[in-house]
Amino acid sequence: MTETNKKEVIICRCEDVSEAEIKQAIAEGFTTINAIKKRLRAGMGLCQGRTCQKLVARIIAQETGKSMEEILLPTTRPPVRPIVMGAFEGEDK
Amino acid sequence: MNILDHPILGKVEAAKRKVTLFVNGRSIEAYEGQPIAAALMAVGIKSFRQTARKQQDRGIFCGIGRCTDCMMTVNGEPNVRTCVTPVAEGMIVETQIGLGSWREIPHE
Amino acid sequence: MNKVELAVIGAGPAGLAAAIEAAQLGVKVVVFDENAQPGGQLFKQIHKFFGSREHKAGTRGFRIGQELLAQTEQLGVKVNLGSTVFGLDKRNLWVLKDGRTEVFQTDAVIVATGASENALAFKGSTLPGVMTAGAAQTFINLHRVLPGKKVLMVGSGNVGLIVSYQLMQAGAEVVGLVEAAPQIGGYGVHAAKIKRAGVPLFLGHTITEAIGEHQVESAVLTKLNGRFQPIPGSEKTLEADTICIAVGLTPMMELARMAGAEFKYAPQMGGHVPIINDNMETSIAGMFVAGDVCGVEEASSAMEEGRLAGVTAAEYLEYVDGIAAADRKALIREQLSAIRNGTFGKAHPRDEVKEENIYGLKSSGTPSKDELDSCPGVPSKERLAKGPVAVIECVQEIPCNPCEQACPRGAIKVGKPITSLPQLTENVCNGCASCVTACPGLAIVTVDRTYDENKALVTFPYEYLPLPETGAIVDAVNRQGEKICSGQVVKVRNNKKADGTVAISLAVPEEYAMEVRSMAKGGTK
Amino acid sequence: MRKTAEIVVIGGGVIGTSIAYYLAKEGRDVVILEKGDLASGSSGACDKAILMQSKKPGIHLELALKSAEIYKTLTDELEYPIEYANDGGMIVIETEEELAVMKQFVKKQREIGLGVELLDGKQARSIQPALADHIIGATHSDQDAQVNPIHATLGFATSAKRLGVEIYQQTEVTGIKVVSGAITAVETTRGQISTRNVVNCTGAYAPFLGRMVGLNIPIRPRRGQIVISEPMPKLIKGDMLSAKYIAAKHNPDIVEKAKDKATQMGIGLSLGQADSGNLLIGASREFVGYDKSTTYEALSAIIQNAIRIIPALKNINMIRNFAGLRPSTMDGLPILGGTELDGYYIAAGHEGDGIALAPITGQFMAEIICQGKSSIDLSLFHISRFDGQK
Repeated sequence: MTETNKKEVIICRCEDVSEAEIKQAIAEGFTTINAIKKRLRAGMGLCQGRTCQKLVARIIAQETGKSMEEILLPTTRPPVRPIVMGAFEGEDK
Repeated sequence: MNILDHPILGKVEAAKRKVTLFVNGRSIEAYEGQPIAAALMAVGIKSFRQTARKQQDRGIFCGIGRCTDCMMTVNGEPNVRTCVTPVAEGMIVETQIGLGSWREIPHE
Repeated sequence: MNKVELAVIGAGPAGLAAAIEAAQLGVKVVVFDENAQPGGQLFKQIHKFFGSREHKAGTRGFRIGQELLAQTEQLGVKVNLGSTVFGLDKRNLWVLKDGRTEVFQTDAVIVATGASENALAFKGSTLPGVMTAGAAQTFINLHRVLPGKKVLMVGSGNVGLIVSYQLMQAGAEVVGLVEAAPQIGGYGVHAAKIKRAGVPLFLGHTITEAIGEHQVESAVLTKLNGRFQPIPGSEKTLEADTICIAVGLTPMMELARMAGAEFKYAPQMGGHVPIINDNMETSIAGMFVAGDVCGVEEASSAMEEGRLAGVTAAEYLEYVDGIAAADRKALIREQLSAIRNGTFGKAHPRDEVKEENIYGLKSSGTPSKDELDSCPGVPSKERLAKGPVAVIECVQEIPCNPCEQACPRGAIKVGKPITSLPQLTENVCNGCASCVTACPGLAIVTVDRTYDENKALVTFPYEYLPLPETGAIVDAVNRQGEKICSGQVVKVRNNKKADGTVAISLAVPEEYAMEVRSMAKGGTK
Repeated sequence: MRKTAEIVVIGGGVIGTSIAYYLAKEGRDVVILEKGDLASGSSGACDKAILMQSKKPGIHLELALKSAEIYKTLTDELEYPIEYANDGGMIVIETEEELAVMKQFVKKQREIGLGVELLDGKQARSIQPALADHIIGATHSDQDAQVNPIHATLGFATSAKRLGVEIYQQTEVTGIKVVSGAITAVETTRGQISTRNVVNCTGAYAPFLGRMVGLNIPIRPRRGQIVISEPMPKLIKGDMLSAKYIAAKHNPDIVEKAKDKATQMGIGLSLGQADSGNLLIGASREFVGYDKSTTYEALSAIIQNAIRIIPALKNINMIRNFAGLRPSTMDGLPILGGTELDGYYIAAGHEGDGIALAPITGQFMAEIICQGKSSIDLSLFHISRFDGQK
C-alpha cells in the first residue's frame, strides 16, 4: 500500500472509491447516488452499496447543499444477499 | 484469542470438537461450527484480502455477511464471506488478491 | 409453489413476538431467518434489559431469546433458520433454503428485518482491525473470540456503551470511548459502568485516523469545536489494535421497499422507513412491519411492536374480530408508550441536544453531587449512619422497574410512569442487597457505615472474571474508576437467580463509604 | 437553465450523448435533457456486447460494421476509458436443428465479408473452457467486441461537454411547442428552452415524446432482464450468445407459438464479463409494457439456461439483477432521421443494438441534421416506412 493510499478516506470499501473521487464526480455533475455509482462504481461492488450508500448520500448532501431527504435512493432489487445461482436449478420451468 | 471462560456465558464446553484448517499453508485449529473469520481472529490473523484497485488490506468489518469485506479464497473458490462460512476439517483458506484467480477455469 | 398463511421475516425480538401473538390467536405462522440461530440481535445481548418486570426486564437478552423460542415451539410456529428471504414481490417471498430457491405465496407478511450498523469513514478506516461494534459483539458473545487486546470505541450510544462493557467482560481493555457530541448518547448507567472500569471518555472528539501498516496499531483522536469541525493541533494518539464503530443504525428496509411499500425519510428513526399506521400496517394490503425496520429503537419496544403487528395480522386474516383486536391492541399500545416515555423512544428525536441539559451523568458518565443529592433513591446522612441501606444511584429517567419487585420489604417504589426514578423508603430498607444484583443498570450498592469502628462495608454488583477470594485485599475504585483506597473482600455472593451478577462486599475505610463503588477489575490496577 | 439552444437532444442515453457529441464536433450548439441520470435507462441496463454476428446481413449489419470501426479508436478520441475490448464473440449451438440454422446464417454473413467461422464443440471449448460438454459447436467471430455501455455513454457525454454541450439531468420534458408547423420551444420541469430542432433519443419512451407533437412513433418497450454475478477472475472471453437467442430474435414466431414459459419469455443466453469481473447474464425478451421489475420466473429461467451452457455458474453468486426496456420496432430496425415535422428528428428503436450502433447513429444523425442527408442512404430506417401500418 502506498503512502497516498493510506491517507485517503475510502468510502466504498468494495470498490476502493475515495471521498476525494466522489467529491470530484459531484463537481462534474454526478449528483445522485445512482450517478456516482455509474461514474465511479461506488456501491456497485459485492456488497451492493449496503455499507457505503449512506456515506455517499451524506457527501452529496454536504457538497450540493441538498437535504438528506432530497437525495433519492436507488431502486431496491433482489437479491438482498448474494445468492448462489445453482440454487435455482431443479425448479419447474 | 478464544474466550474460554466468561462471567456471564461460562466456560466453553470442553467437549467441543476441533477441526484443522490451512491458512496460507499454515495449519490452525478451530472449534467446529465457528466461522472461518472467528478461527482466524482467534490466532491473530487480521488481513483477509487485498483489494483489486488499490491493493489495500481488508479484514472483518460487519461480521454478519453484509459488507463482504472479509472474503477470502476458500478451497479454491474466491469471494467466500468468511464471517458467515463455518470451518470444516481440512479447509484451505487463502488471502484473496484482487478478484482472486482460478487454479483452472472451472468447467463442470 | 408453497403457500403460507402468515410469513414473518426475521426471527429477532420483533419477529418472534409477532409470531407468538398471531399464533396465539390461531394463525398458522411460518418464520424465516437467514441466520443459523434465531433471536436476531438478542443472542448477542448478554446484559440485562431495562423495562418492566412483566416484560422480561432484568433478564439477559439471550435468555429472552430462549424464552421467545420456547414459546414459538409450544405454539407450533415453524421457524425456518438458515433461510434467506432474498426478494419480496408483493407478498411473495423469494427464499434461499438448503441450497435451493423457492417462492412462498403468503396471505399476509410481517417484515421484521431489523437494522444494520452505519459505517464511518476516516483515514485508515478500512484497515483490518476497524470493525463495527456489532461485529465485535458477535465475535465475543457468539463466536467466543476476542477481536483484540486494546480496543477503542467510537460512539457513545447504547451500542457503543454496552459493547465496550462486554468487551471488558470478555477480557479486552477498552482504551477509550470517543463521542463527537458534548454528551453521552446512550443511557447514563451504561456509561457509569464503563466509567467505573476506568475507561477514559473523549466527548467532543472524533477519530481522524487509524494508523497501521497492515492492521490497526494506533488511532488519532481530534477535538471538535462547537460546529463539529476538528480543531487543528488538538490531535492525540492512542495505542489500539482494534477500533469499533458504533455510530448508529439504519433500518434494513430493502425487502419492504422492493415489495412496493411507501416510504418516508425520518432521520430520528435512522433513515428511510416504511409509512405505517398505528397498527403497524404498511401501504400494501396484508403487509405489516415491526421492530427496527420501521425506526431504530430497542429490543423491548421491538417486541411490543411485534405483538401489535401480530394482532393486526390476525385481524386481517380474520382470526380475531375488530373489537377483541382493538382491546388487545390498546393494551399493547399502552405498554409501548410507557417504554417510549424513556429517553430513547421514537417520540424523542435523538438529535435535539440543548447545551443547558448537558451536565452530570450525561456529560461525564458519573452522576454529579447535585444529581446524587436530589436523587430519591439515595438515603439521608442520618439513615446512612444507622446501618446497612441501599443507595440507588439512578438519576436518569429510564423505563425500568425490576428494583421495585426485587425488594422483599417493599422499600423501593417506581410506580407509574415506569420511567419515574426509584424512590427509597429509607426506614423500611434493611440493606439486604437483593436490589444490588437485580438492577439491570448496576446502579445500586448497599452501604453499611456501622460495619466496624473505622470501616464501612460497601456491597456492589460485579460482572467480571476472575472473582476475588474472600479475604483478599483489592483496589477499591470510585465512580470514575480511580483507585482511592484498598479494601478487603468480606463476602462474594454469586446467587444463581442473579444470573452472573455477583454481589461483592468490600470493607473500606469509613471516609470512603460514599466514594467506593466498585473494585479494580482483577483486583488491582 | 439555458433559455435557448440550436438543437435540443432529449435523452441522455448512449444514443443521445453520441448524437450530441457528433453535433458538437460540427460546431453546433446543443443541449441534452435527461429526466434521470445519464445512462439511467436502457443504456445502463444492458449487456456489453458489440456483436456483428447477431445482426441480419444487409444494411443493419453494414451499419454495425461501420460502428465497430469507430469503436476501435473511440477510447482515444473521447479520452475516456470506455472499457473497449476486441475479444471476439461466440454463438453456441446446442442442437442439430440450431446447427442447421446457424450454418445458413454464417453462409450469408461470410458472403458479405464478415469474418465468422463455424467451430465444432471441441474447438469452441478451447476458446471458452467453461463451456458445457453438450455444446456441439459454435460460430465465432474476431470482429465482435465489447464495451462498457455506461462508460460509453459517460464518455460521449464528457467529450460533448468539453465541446460545449450543456447537459441537464433530472430534467424532464413536459411539452414541445409547435407554432405554425415549426418547433419553437421545449418545455421542461425546470423551465423552457427556445429551439427549432429536437432530437428524440428517448428509446422506449420515444412514443410519448412523439405524441407531444402529434407524431405516432411505433416503438414498444420490450423488457430484458439481466442477472449480475459477483466479480471474479476471468471466466468468459468476449461475448457469448446462444443460437436459441438468435433464433428468437430473428423469428418472433418461435416465441409467440411457444408452449414453454422460458421460450415465451424469450429466454436466450447472452453472456459477457465486465472489466470489473462481474458476469452479465441475460436475458429475457418480454412485452409487459413499461414495467421494469424483475421476476422470479424470468431470473430463474435465465440462470438455469446459463448454467446449462456454463455449468460452473452454479457455484457463482448472483448479486443483482435489473431490467431494461429495449425500444422495439416491428421490423427490428431502428428509426433514424427526420420526420414530417420540420426540425423534429428521431433516433430510437435500436432494441438490443443501441450500444453497438451508437457511434454510427451519432455520426449519421449529425450529418442528417447538419447537411440534410447522411453519407449512406438511411431511408430504410426512416419512420415513413411504417406509414399505413397500424
